[in-house]
Amino acid sequence: MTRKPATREKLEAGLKRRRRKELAFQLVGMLATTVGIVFLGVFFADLLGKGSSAFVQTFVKLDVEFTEDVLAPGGELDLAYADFDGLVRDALREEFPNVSGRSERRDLYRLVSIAAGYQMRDMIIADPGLLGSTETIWVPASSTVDMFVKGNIDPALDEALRPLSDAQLAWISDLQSSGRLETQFNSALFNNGDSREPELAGIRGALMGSFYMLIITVMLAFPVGVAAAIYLEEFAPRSRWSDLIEVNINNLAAVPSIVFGLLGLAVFINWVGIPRSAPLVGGLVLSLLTLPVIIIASRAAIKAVPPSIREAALGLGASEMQVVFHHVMPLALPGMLTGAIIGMSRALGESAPLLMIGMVAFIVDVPGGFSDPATALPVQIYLWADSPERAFAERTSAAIIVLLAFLLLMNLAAVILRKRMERKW
Amino acid sequence: MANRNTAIVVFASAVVATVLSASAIAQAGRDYIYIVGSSTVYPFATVVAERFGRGTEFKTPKVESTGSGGGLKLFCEGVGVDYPDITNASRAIKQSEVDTCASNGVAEIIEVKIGYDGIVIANAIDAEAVSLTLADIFLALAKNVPGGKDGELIENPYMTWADVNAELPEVRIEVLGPPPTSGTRDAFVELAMEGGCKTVPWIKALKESDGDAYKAVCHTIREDGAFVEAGENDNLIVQKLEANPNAFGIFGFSFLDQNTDKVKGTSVEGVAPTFDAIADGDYPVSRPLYFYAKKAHVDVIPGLRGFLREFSSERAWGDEGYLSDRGLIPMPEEERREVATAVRELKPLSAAAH
Amino acid sequence: MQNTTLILILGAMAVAAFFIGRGRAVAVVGGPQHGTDLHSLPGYYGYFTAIWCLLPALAVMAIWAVLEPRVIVALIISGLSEAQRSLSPGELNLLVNNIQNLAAGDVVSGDLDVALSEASSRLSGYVVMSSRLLAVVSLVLAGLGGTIALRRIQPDFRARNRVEKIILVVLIAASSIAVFTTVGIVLSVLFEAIRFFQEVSLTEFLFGLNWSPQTAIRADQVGSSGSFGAVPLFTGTLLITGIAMLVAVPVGLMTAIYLAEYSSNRIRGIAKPLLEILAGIPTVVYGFFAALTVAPWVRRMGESFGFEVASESALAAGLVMGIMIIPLVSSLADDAINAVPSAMRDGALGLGSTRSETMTKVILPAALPGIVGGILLAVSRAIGETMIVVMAAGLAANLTANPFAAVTTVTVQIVTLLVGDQEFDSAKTLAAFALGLMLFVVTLILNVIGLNVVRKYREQYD
Amino acid sequence: MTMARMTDVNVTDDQDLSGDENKVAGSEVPRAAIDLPSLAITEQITELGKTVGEVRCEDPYIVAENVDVYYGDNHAIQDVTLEISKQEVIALIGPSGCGKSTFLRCLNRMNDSIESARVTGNITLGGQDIYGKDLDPVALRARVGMVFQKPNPFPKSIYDNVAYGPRIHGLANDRAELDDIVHSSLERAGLLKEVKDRLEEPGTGLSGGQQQRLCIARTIAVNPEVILMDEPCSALDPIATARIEDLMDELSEDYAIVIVTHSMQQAARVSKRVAYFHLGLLVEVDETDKIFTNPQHKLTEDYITGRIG
Repeated sequence: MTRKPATREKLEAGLKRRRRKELAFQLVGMLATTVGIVFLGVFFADLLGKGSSAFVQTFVKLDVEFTEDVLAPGGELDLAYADFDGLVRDALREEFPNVSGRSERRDLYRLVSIAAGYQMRDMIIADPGLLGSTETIWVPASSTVDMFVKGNIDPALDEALRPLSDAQLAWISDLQSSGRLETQFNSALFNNGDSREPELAGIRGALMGSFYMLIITVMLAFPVGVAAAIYLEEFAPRSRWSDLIEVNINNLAAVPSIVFGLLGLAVFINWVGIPRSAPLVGGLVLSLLTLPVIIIASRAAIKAVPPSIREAALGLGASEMQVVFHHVMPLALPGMLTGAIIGMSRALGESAPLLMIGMVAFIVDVPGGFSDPATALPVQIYLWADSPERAFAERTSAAIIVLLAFLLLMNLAAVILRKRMERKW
Repeated sequence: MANRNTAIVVFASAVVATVLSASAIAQAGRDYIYIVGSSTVYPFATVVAERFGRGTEFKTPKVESTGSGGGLKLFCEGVGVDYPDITNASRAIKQSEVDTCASNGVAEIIEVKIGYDGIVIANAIDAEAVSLTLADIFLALAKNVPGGKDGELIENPYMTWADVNAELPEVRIEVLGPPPTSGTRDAFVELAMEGGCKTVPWIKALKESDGDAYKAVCHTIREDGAFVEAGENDNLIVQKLEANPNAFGIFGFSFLDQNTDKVKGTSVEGVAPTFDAIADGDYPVSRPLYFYAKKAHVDVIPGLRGFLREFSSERAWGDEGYLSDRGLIPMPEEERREVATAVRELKPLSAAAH
Repeated sequence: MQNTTLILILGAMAVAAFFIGRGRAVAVVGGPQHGTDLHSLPGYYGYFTAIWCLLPALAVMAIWAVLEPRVIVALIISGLSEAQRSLSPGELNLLVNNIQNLAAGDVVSGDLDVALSEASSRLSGYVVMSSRLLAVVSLVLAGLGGTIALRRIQPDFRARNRVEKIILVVLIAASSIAVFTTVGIVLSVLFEAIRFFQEVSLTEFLFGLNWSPQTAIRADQVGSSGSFGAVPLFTGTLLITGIAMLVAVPVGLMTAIYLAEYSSNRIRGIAKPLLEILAGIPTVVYGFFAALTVAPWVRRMGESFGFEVASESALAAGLVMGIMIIPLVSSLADDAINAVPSAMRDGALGLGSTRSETMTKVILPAALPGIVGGILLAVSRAIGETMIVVMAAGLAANLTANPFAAVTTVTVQIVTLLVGDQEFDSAKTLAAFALGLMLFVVTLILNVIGLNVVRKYREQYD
Repeated sequence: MTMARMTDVNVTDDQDLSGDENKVAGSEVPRAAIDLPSLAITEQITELGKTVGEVRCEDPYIVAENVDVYYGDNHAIQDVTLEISKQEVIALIGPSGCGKSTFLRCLNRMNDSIESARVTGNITLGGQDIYGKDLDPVALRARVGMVFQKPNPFPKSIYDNVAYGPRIHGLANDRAELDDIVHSSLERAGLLKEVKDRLEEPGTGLSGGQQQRLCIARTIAVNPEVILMDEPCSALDPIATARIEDLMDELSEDYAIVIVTHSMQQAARVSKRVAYFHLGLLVEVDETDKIFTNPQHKLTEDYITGRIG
């Protein structure tokens, strides 16, 4: 009791300063948390701003006459030599009868994508009866027109500096005023493989490539990872070998992914002899990459199962294997699945190792199997980011949006699973 | 029972996966054309590949962008499905490469010259326009430059463009250019650097007396940071120039053509890099583009003959062809006809040609 | 017969074997009422039979899948004319490819000659024969295996132990894959690295101050000097990693503290998954963002303050990388903070500490080993990060500590050296493997230290 | 007797319950919130409703009036009124989950750190409202120290453990003064003799009983007015427990001590008064002797004789 009055005084004296410090500390914490979230917001806003316009594409309405003179000059339709582009040119001349002169006409033809010719061809293949008839169809405009309509080309710029001539601008506004030019949903983006024509380019090929790789990854990494986790957590004796495995797994989880690419190049391509660019190689590399993630998550899930359950089962005379497969596995499964999903989402976004194994290539055909040449979605992003055509910039962002959408869905699934799993014992 | 089933499913899927991968390896036939090579030719080759794939029953060729040097290296490793059928190059094949090819059994190579490409030096659209001479370029970028007296070489001391030539602006020399694996670098060194190098009389004399020393002087680019090897990602260079108005970039004309509103070409020896100036040969830094095909693969790899024909057709590389839209500068009509005929006949490169 | 069909049939056989085996086990002891006479549950006898039915057949299929193409190609070649057989291996390979394409019904090039179509029909014949043979062999094996297993079923046969033994072997095999992966990584970079060190001395590589790997790729090309001193790469990597850590550690740590100590459950429930998204964004996307948005911004900011900023400054790459690593640091710090028993916190609060005093004076010191371990893991992640630096950092190997200058990193050099020029014999490409080995060793050391620190610390409170 | 007490306690309506809008009267407790063991007992509680015995004391220092605590929807403490004087040891007893620890933690606002916890009612310390807006819980906790169930020395040296409180509160002007505080606190906690040669060794290296005395030393180093003890001996062996109990006896001369305990023997040994909690209700408060010899309430009697618990 001797020191009491002094204590109170001293205590009160320091309080104000301490409260200020407390507040400052809390503010710094709040700020730090906000930094990350604000960055995320800026990032998504930037991305959506850049990429959302790629989900629509400018189309031009043409009255195309499937004349026999153009398509079948010899009297018989030969798909390989029929001049479908000629149909489009005729239709455009029909629309603008006043355009004369070779270079002016060339300018006119450039308003419409070369995809228009392919479209005609597909129509004729689907219905040969069209020959001789006239159809009104929407065909994609060329990427420069598309860029202009989306406001990415400044009409005030000097004519020599912009990709569209004054005459082309006039035609575009004519088409717009007669309702023959409008933007529609860009289905090509989802239906096509890669292309050098931005209006034809799509992410289907890359998505399928990613899909095949993920299938291999799921089928290899998940069962192997779960099996390894069960062994290490439930059966492994404390030995050098299990210590070695343990250290290895933890280390592999943090080995740079590009090193796995070197592994893929040396082992799967140069030694086993699997062709370059095949989803098979990519899938194998990604499996090895995700394996430690799945093992670690699965082990955590197994660890979370309380020992009392094991003891109860063992006490009833179950074998260790029965304990694991009857009690531990079912309880740990949601955790294992969460780990698998997180591993998969990491694999889906991975690109560095794929650079090493020849997946950076121009591949138009949508891959149909595990050994067809393919790219992956992140690699496609890397490639498009490098394309000279302006219209690829927005498509790069659009591809990123699609990729992120998949990743967010996977993360969401993981979060939901984890929520359901968070059972307290 | 449910838990037992999960275990079974887990193991069954592992088994199925193994078998699937195994059977995938078994299917070894290659039914598509495999192209590697120059990143400068890549945009043209991919367009042709795509049109070819869409217009015929064949699969679209697979095109990897590996750089001219890397491409030729892969190309020359041998004959067979594991090796590329075609390599693109932004320079002619060298005798040493022909020899490597031959020693690996790649005997008959079809050379196809497809057109010209100007190598432009460009900076951001709103940066100051400058006009360079070849000598300026050499002095700004060479590792060693002539010193005060004849025969003396000093380490490149020039830090700003004004140090090189008083008429140029006083900004730090910063040039983003391709690495040596790229044909663009080869061509730039040969045409621009050597061109400027030759303007120094004693170096020119050196060419006769000591060819190697001459090359070492003229072809070596400085390594002190003024020349930034920016990889082969030309599009990123354009974007970096846009962000940095003091920097210059070295890349193919097609990239300038696609980005006229972002970057502008620098005049070299008073000639601006335009389509016509390059086609006429007025612009000093332009080089032919090529691709090389293995004769042994023709008629064995599905579609290869057709692809060669497509590439050498008028609708592709003609004056009005779709490649000119992409910035490829066509050869004169006569030369085109000549090359096209040679391609049709699959005339291999004669050893004496180079 | 298609492989998938075969697998389905084998699967069906395995299921049948299971039921037969189980039934037989029950029958052996004279009905279900005598089930207790069996050593194991009847189901285990079923599993035992099924495994014996399936495993040998699948093993044969796997071996078949590896050998079949080779054997068929050899057969095809032996059936070719003398002239064709004397072709060079490459041409022969092309010819076989053409025959395969023809047989597969794909489009072929060139005119169909008789010999070719004859060879292709022979090929188709072989393929059909091979798959029939495989079907017969594997089905017979399946039947045989099942029968043998069935015959062994006796009341005292320890089926459960047998089945469990097999499962255990499978589990051990699965867990060994991690070791083989490490061995594979080491082997795949080691040999090339050793070849590199035969050309360039280890001391020059480790201590040389000049990195300019652009040796001439042909005899008649003048490259650059071709020096392989990796110090500028290490310093460049460290510079970018350092910047990333300067961003990630304070922000990540304070975020973890705020979320653990101050925020309400609701805010934590929202902020944590949001921040985890940052960790899930693919690095190629970060690279795109760093190169096109952050780098120009850094440049503008720097120049408005009068600094000279390279267009691919270390700062831009480092900043973005730091943001990427924030969630990693914050979740590891969160783990470490949560591992400190709440009694510590109560004790400090009970003495009248403010929350910040509790945190800085009691909990953080206690959690420090865990946090340090987490930061080491984050450092190793930053060192190995590739796409961000490939897209946003330069290739200029400057030996500098200036964050506004362009530097290059180990991973950038690996990509540049390997993408674009894949031959395997110049010092230039071999250097990539030497760098890969360095990267592996350095991250290995960091990980081992980091993991040990984390683990040791965990055990303290467990 | 019971009726008289009830009227005595019934002062709620006149009290100034600042910020106390959600107050739920004892009789309106949602049934579902309480897990009652049997209907018979429920009826007894509702019938009696209010605390029996003597909740008031002479010279009260801590006054809790009509305190309710909620954890989310769970009504953990219902309408508890209790006075504690400055120089007494009061023991809070009752079966697990009865709310005695919760009530204890209200007295130095340790419940603040539990997000879902909500405290209503009025608690004053020396006349000052401890839930008042102008009161800093930090200052409060310096005045009302706390010793926890499990010994929880910080992972620091013995010296730093004891010096921690004086340091953060700035109680010592210099090192000598700090040394003085540390020594006298260890001495009062009866630990100085055992540890004076190893003050720089970690506090976590001591035995359980020593650790708990270290925690007590740490608490008294701040020189509090009240010490709250939450089952301080439950993790200790009988010998260590005896030492702590002796210590409490000494300390009770200077400090008010509120102790939560499961051990009725301990309560009988150390306390002057005992408060019996049951299901969030304060059932009975009285002199220790009286409670253990002649409990008024049926529930108290059941507990003491071992029928509940």
